[in-house]
Amino acid sequence: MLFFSEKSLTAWLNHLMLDRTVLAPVRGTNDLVYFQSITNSEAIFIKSQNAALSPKDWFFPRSETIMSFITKDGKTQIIPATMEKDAVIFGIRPCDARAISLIDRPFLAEPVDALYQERRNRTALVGIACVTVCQECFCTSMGSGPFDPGALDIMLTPVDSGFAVQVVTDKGKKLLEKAIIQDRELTLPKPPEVKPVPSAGVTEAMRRVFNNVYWDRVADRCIHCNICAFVCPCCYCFDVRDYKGKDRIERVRSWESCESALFTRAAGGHNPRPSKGARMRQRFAHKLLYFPEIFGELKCTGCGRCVRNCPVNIDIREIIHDVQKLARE
Amino acid sequence: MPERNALVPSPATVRSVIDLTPDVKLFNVELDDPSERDRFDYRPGQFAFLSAYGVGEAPFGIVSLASRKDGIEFAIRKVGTVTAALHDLEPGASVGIRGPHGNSFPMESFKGKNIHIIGGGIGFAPLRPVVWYILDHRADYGDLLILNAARTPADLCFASEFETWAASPRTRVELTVDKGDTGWQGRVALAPDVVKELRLSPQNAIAITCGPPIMIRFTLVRLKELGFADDQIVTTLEQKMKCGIGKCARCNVGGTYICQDGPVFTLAQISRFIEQF
Amino acid sequence: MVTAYQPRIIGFLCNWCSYAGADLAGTSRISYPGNIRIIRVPCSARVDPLFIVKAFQYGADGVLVAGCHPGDCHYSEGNYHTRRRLALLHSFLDFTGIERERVRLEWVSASEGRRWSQVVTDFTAQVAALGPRVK
Amino acid sequence: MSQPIRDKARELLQTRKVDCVIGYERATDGITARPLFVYDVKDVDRLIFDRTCVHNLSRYLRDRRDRMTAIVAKPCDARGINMLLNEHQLDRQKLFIIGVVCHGVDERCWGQTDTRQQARCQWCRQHVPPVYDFLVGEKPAGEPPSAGFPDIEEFEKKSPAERRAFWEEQYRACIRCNACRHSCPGCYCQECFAENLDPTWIGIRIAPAESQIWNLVRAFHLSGRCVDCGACEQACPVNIPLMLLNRKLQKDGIEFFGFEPGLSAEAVPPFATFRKDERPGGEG
Repeated sequence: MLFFSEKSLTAWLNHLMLDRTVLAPVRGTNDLVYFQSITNSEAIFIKSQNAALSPKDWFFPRSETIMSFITKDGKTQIIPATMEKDAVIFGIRPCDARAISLIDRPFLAEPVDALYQERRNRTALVGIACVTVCQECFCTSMGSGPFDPGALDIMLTPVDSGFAVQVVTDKGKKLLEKAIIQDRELTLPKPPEVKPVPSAGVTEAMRRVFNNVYWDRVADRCIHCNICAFVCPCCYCFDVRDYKGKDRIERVRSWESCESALFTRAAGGHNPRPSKGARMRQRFAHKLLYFPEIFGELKCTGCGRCVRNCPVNIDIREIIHDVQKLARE
Repeated sequence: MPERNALVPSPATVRSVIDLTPDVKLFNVELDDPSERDRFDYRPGQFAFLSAYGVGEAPFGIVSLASRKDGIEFAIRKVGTVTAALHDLEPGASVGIRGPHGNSFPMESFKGKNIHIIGGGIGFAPLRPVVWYILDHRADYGDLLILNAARTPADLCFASEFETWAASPRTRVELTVDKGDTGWQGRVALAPDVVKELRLSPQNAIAITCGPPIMIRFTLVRLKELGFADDQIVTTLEQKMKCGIGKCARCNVGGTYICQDGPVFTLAQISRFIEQF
Repeated sequence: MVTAYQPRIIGFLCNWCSYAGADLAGTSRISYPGNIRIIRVPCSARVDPLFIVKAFQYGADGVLVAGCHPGDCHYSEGNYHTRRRLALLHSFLDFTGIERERVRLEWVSASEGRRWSQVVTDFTAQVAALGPRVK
Repeated sequence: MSQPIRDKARELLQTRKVDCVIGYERATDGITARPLFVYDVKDVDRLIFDRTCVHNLSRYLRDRRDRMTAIVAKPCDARGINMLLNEHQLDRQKLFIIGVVCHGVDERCWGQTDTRQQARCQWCRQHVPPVYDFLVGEKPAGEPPSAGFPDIEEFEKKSPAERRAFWEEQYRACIRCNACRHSCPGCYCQECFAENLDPTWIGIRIAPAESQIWNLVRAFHLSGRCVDCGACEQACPVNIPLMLLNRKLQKDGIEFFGFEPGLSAEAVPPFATFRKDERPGGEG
């Protein structure tokens, strides 16, 4: 089995940094762990639980210029944004990697979002298995798991004084060319226990309880802030608007949330989804009903961020339980 | 060089701007790159995004017909920031076009049928290419009834074309307004009531209706009273959109994306939506 | 030679007193630094703190708000409200690192052309001394 | 303290005095609390009150202005109600306030038992709700000490450069989810300046410059209105110390105008009035 000593891993990362952007979990503002571009592997902080925000931000930034308009003598030139150098995301967890593979479904469907596609093609995912999990994790019920290499290029599993290396894709293989890896006997840790949720058949259950007053009752306490969508590793709703700069106009895309009252409010004021209950339902229906209908998979990876961060404890695990229960009644 | 980004518009130039009503302007736009002009093939009912550089872009139904090869036309009502910016444009101004997007009216399957076109206010705009298409292929279709409704006579879109339309064989043009003015001899009635009054026959017919939600709602009621089946009634839906290509996850009604599965739907399809619209 | 740093200053002037005062300064050929860009408002009370924060975002180094002397407000009490609001804003912006010296509230009447030029000269010097806000 | 709240709630619902009681229940982590809307007597036993009940429930009242509603109100929530009454946002006649005596609440850390008391609570002097119809808990004896702001005084000692650096880091952290706004009883504008399109005060771009406008103006719009409940700070997913901004404005509000929000239902907000002879902060 392939083994990476901490020392040779560091050497490898430093080597990658020469010509690539390397993102890794770093202790940042207010002691939260974020994925940040690093220039020195000392900064890496992987001994904690998963990062406060997933590296979704790299492929689908919270805010990005997707194109610029430059007007010269009456005619306007359109310059699409592109990516500078190749990138590696180090220390991504299986659930967050899976989340990105879920965003692929709409963004890489024809007609493709070329900017996203370029970032995807030119970025490698080096994941780290979760040897411990939080009480709000439920990845195993969402098609992933603490040791799931599925959406990764390389999977590292912590063992004594280093990592067990699992090469998942050719991209990962190429990335390791310059790495010093030994082949040795290793005993892998046991995957941690993850509390399951009854996700099986939840899509059909959602269909049944779609018009249930339940959604209004849950929405009672919802303060329709956008935290759940903004911390979600697989929410991808966005807004687009133009910015006038000095010499150019930039078209900017930013995250948006379906929980916001303005999300569907059209110019002129008509809003087809005016109630909190309807918006609450939209969020969960998109994850558990619409997305599965279109792409055949639940749009959730069980990372637990929304559970942890919701100020009023709107808990998707509880909602899945309730929906299943209501559907049976 | 990466693949063309589906969110990037093509540079285009405004050829003409005509006032249709006090708050609706007709824009004729042409793509700057000749090769793009051929690529930009569209069918009645499809829409495209227009960019007012510096303000943003918004989706609009295309009201012209590709086969007439006379530029791409949009009828735009001033309601928000983007439409306001577009209304300020003059011929020669550069804009961006992205599209065409969405499905279209199944003109093929309408062949041989009698067509009733019922449009209200700006809602008539997406129906204009349908009228044009039928006039250009007149022999393929049965009787054509065009009912154009508006708040006031001044708000009737495409008034200048009514005569031409009425002049073509087996074609009737009916106008109605909610509120007349001096000089208006025509009908003063709400569209749904006119539908009832005209006793539109469902016999081998298709009813295509588009307009403000309230008008649609009651028109549908009248049509059903007259015996139209759900799959004989066709309409277009509108929802706030940002991408038009099924990515921004904003325009869905239930699991249906207006931008890709729509905007054209039969009432039969709409009644199967899980979410109320 | 080195050209001295020229601060960018935004002035919100009440239409009835201060704007007339600045006008008088002009017509009486009283000169004052050209760093200030004047925005005329119906009353100093019209100046939403948001305007001031926005001015700083757009790169202003200082913001001057000028209105009628207390008691002289065209709308009888607008400037009393301005006074309360600006007092709080001053201290608040300072707290977030936008030095209080960058914002000033002054009373300038229609007849005080000379005073106006002094206020601007003085404030411009004060802001210049702080240097650019965004370093 | 939970039992008397449950008994009162049951009585209010049974006698049809109200059709909903807004209180707290245990969250799904079994540790923290979450808001609960009780419509049915069978649910009243879910109601709880303890140091984990951090939300400001007065935030929900405007949604139910026209219906008889009972609310569990610790001093912060009661101050929120007064603030909303001052601004004519609520109808007192439609409210039944179950006041609870409070000796401080804890930081809301989901799933964690080892939490400390919220910083603001150690300087709080409002242990008894300033308004209530029914009180739960023992009134503490003796006069409460006057409000102190050592945290603010400490921060004011920093140099302007340090203060700017501190806040700029916070602006970078902000993801503009607006949870601070939505958790606040004071943020009830029909259309927030942040959503105004014409003129666009804040673009959709999630960037430091935009976040600075948001965080500064949000806080300033709450000057003379913020009731020091900490709901915004508890909600913030990136732990921005919003109470530093809010409490600075409270401190100055007391200093300049002698005004503390939410202490009385009849108070006039400081920006709705003035004294001709005053020189707030030496201004004018």
